[in-house]
Amino acid sequence: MSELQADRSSGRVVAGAGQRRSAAGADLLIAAIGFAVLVSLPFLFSSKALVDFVIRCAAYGLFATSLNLLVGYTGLISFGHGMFFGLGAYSFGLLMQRTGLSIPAAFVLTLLISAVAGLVIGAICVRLKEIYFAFVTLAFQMLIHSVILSWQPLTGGDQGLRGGIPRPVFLGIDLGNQLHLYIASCALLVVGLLLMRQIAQSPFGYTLRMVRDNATRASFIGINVWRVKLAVFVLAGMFASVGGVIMSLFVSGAYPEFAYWTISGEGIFINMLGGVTTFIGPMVGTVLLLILNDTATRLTEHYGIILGVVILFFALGLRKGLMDFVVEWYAERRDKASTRETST
Amino acid sequence: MTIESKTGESKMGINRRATLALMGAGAMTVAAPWVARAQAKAIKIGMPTILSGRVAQLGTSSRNGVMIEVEKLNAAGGLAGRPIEMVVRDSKGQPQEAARIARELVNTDGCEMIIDGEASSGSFAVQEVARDLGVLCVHTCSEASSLTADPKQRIPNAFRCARQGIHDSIAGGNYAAAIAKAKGLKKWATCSPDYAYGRDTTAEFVTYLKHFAPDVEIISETWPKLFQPDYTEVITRILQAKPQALYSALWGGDLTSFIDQANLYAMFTQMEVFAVNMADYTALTVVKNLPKGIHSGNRYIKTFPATAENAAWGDAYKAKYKEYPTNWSWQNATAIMLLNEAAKKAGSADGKKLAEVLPGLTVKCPFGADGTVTMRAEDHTIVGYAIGWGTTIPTEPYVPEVKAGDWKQIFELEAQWKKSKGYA
Amino acid sequence: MDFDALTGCLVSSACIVTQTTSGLIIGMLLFLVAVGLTLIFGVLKIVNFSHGAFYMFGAYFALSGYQLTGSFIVALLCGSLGAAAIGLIFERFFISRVYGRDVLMQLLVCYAFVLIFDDAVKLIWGPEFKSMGMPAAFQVPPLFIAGGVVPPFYLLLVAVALAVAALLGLGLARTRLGKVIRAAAHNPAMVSALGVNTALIYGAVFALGCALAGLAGALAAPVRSLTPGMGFSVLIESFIVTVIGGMGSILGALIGALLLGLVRSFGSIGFPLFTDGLMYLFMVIVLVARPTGLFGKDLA
Amino acid sequence: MLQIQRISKSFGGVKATDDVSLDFADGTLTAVIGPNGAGKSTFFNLITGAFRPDQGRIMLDGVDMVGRSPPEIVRHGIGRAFQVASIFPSLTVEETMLAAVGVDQRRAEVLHRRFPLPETRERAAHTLEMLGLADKRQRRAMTLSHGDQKLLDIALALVLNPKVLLLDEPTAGMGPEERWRMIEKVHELWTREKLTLIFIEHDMDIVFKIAPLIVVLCYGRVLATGTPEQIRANPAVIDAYLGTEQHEGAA
Repeated sequence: MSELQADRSSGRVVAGAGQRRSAAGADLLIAAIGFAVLVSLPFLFSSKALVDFVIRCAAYGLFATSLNLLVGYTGLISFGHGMFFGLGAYSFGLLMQRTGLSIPAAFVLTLLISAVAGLVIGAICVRLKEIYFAFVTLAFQMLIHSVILSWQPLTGGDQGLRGGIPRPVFLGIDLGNQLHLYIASCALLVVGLLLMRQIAQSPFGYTLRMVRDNATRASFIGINVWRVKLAVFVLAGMFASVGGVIMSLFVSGAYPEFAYWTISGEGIFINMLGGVTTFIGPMVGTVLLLILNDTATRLTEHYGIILGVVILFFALGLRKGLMDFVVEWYAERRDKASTRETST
Repeated sequence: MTIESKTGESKMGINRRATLALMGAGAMTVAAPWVARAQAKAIKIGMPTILSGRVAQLGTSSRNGVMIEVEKLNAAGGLAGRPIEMVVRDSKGQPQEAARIARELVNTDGCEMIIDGEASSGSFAVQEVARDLGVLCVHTCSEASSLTADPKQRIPNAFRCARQGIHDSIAGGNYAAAIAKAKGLKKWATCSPDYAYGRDTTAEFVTYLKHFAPDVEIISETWPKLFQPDYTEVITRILQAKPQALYSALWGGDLTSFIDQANLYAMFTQMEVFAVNMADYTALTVVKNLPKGIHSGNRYIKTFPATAENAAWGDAYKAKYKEYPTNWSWQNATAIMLLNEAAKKAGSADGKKLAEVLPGLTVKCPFGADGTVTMRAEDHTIVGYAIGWGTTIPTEPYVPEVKAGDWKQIFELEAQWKKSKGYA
Repeated sequence: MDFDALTGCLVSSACIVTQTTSGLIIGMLLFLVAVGLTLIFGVLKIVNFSHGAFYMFGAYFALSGYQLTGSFIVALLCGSLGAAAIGLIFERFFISRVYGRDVLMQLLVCYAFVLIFDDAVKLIWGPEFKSMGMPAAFQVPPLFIAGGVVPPFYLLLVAVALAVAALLGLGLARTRLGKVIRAAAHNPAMVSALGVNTALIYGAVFALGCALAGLAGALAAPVRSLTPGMGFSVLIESFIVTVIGGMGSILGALIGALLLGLVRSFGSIGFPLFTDGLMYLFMVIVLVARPTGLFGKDLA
Repeated sequence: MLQIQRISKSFGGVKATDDVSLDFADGTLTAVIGPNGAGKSTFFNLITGAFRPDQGRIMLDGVDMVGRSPPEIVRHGIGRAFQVASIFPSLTVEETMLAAVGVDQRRAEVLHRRFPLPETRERAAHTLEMLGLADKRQRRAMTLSHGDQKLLDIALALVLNPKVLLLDEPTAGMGPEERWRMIEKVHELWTREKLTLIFIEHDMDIVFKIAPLIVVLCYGRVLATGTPEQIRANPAVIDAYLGTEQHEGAA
């Protein structure tokens, strides 16, 4: 993982300790503003497609950002993160269809299910290193996908959960109404991002980085590496499952594709696109990928070539994600400006 | 207003430039391409379908089927006087993309109705969009019976214009039972793809085979995965069981792979084979060493029904697209014919009004068993289309004799089936 | 679950012969793809996610070669050489830029080419599936051995794969090039210090790996339908094989492929609806018991 | 009080540590010397839990450390620094310190707690000050000089307030002048922090000048222990070690 570290070292703007003290407050403020802007969008633009777009951004954004907790912060390259996306969608969908639970109850239960699944699978996976961790998570994902396909009476097999997801009104919120769903998705997104940001900035977040940088040394300052990896695996899985819940509400169903490896692949792609060294990178990547995907499928049926070329541009041209690039560029400019100031 | 030749790409030019120019300029400006544009006089019909990946043929031949009829219709003045503009998008076979595209087609592109060219899981996702948006939706590719048969699935604004597994199975069961009795085929094996369509049609076929020939026994079942490249283990397993006859719901490339590989084991000399999806030009023209005498249901065959209209339609399609139509082509073409007839009856191209007149509507159609097909009112699905079984030969006309299925019998048994499923 | 069928099969010599040979057939074709994958990983340290595309190219080039000449030998040559040529270009112009870089970057470049190659095939050969047809020489009735059925074409297939395995093993153990390749796998810096052109070695190994995948595609072309994206399921299975066998180990690829073939052929009798799941379960178990695979060395 | 009681460890039949018993009283400064392959680093690895001894006990204030994981042992108060500076390349000096203290302080990792706490910052600042890294707070660990990286490694161990600190060749890879500066710092640490300090050192001049106590390891066994005078006078040591190894530099 030497390259990720090298990229990281060159780019990030280092905040002083004093600045960081107020960081939590600043995050809260940014989150509040972000939420306000998102909520006002449908009232400013009467575009239903924009509403759909933001809901999808919320689903994929939570998923991709949670993956970055693993990939970027902890150095755990998971190829199976999509299993939690699928698990979230299926658990929530099934709970709503089969039990008479209210939406908040089903949501909490879904989080619990993902946490338990993450605990069991993570306990096995996080022992392995690097590429083998990647493969074993991929194997688990495919295993879950196979189970979804095979367990037809419960999951509906390849046809997915059909018949729509019932959405009883709770606390005056009617998720059957697209605008309500939109606001709920935005709220989940903002709260989710805020929580993940807090995790990243907490002592635990620094532990993650220590484990990524030098797991051996970390264990000799008292960090139980296995437990830290497992904890972040479970947490990331829970956030990913929230993404799945939003997606299941958006399409009003759950499909085996949600648990297929391609979802994990897209998550990694989003991270590379947006950059893994900034917290907001995956979110930027999500917006980029969705715009790219939506535009490319509108333009041509050979969108594979377009997408491929764009990926190559990022991988071989920029050699880093967009946000990494922006941050570096900004840092360089600031350095230049400061040298100019000192010289005059 | 010009008529889009293929996918409505020229229109997209403006949108593309706008979108590209605004990419990366922040969330506020990103919203701009979605700002609704003024409604043109043309009626836009959106079509999510699968244009990439292994079943790209599903989408391309569906689109061809639609376009050949749309062009005719536009030349004749359009849908209730309004020219049709098709907007076809690739869902890559992913249900969430199908749902997303369907929503976008309606919400952004201003499509007033949807022709859903998705395979079954995608069509269930599109059904939910139609339920949510209330837009007129015609499913043209999904053969999964529950889509329309199950009253929980049904909505007033969605229709299916495609053959159904249950119909095929009743006709096939009847046909196969006759041969089983004549040739004394008692031990049967099945080999179908392991997904909803494969499982359902196989179960239904077996039900009706046993209904008509009660002493038949299924001694082996194999369920290869959809798109499995290698069937060796499946073939040897079937051979182990030594059945007298084999039923398969494999289709497309999977079916041709299976045949090529089964040929190596001389499977077709050891048992009678009933492959419901064999008599489709995509498979018939591709298999190089087609064994003689495979029993198959009709998919699309220009010689059945043996009418001049059908033959002419098949030839016109081939002349235009340099290949024979597929099963999906006729289903999509029929959808346009139905919409046209409904628009004439309603005197309008408005989706709501069309949805009111479509139930029970009968339309003249080259693919009808009696020259017409009907959109059955009770469950919004077409009936009366040409359905039959015959045996294949390796050269044109591929299926020289097709024994037509009996729709009266199909209706009777279908009604019983619905009752047993709790649908009626 | 169908344990009766499985035990029934295990006591019948006809069933054992047929299922074992069918496992062998599935396994050997998979071995050809997987061995290229493992060779490339062993020497170049690249996880070639686009390897399935070369299997696809092999099949399509073989189809074109066969249609032009009618000779299956020419088709095999077209398939393997065509895949090798594309592989060489791909390695020289793109893969060579990501040596030693992040695994993610390497995967991303490969992923980009999976998309591009699939679309390219769609543009060149069309989106519909194709079938090559069995060469006349092999349109003969199957052989019966101990009550089991064995098609002659598959005998050829297994023979070719075994010959490739033997040649590779011998070549790496005995020839000078083989020794250099093994040394390069072990310590690239030292090999280049000794004055060996590593770029040449890397290019050659990548092309060889692609040629093997292409050969597998060409061998499979008469019995499998050709579609854009056909390499994907093969890729996933060969990944399972290499991971089970141990990344970088040729023997591991052979054993892994055979094991997987047998799991599939006997699994289809015992667990007909969960054959795929069985493969993944098998992989999870192996990885948990031996994190570097059966014959893998620890990377660290 | 750290008591090593008859510990042994073999690797594939080779005895890297052979029946070693040693007591380190609180507040002592001990140098561990011995030729290459004498088992010095293995000895450290056994104490810190990186390896588990085949037999024997390691008692810290009466609690057996054998069988505990490295993180647990660290929490019991045994810190260590490494021969090759082991740091977190992408974190800044300050982040490294703050995070290390954060890890130490939390019992249950409180996610919502604002970070860093004032006392955390104080401890981190104090440690950096002591090791002379205060003005390099904002530098990324990977951009530090070799010597500073070693200091950071020591600071990491120190910031956790260990009772016992193990330093594996603090002067490895340094020039003569740098070595003296480093060892002075180590000595200063010992006097100021009143901890039990054990360090491995190759440079005999340094050892004999600053270490009140010396342990000589050879082929996994304890050859001798005692004050510099006692060691100097020990014939076994002179035979086995000093005679041949005098001129060997740091490995």
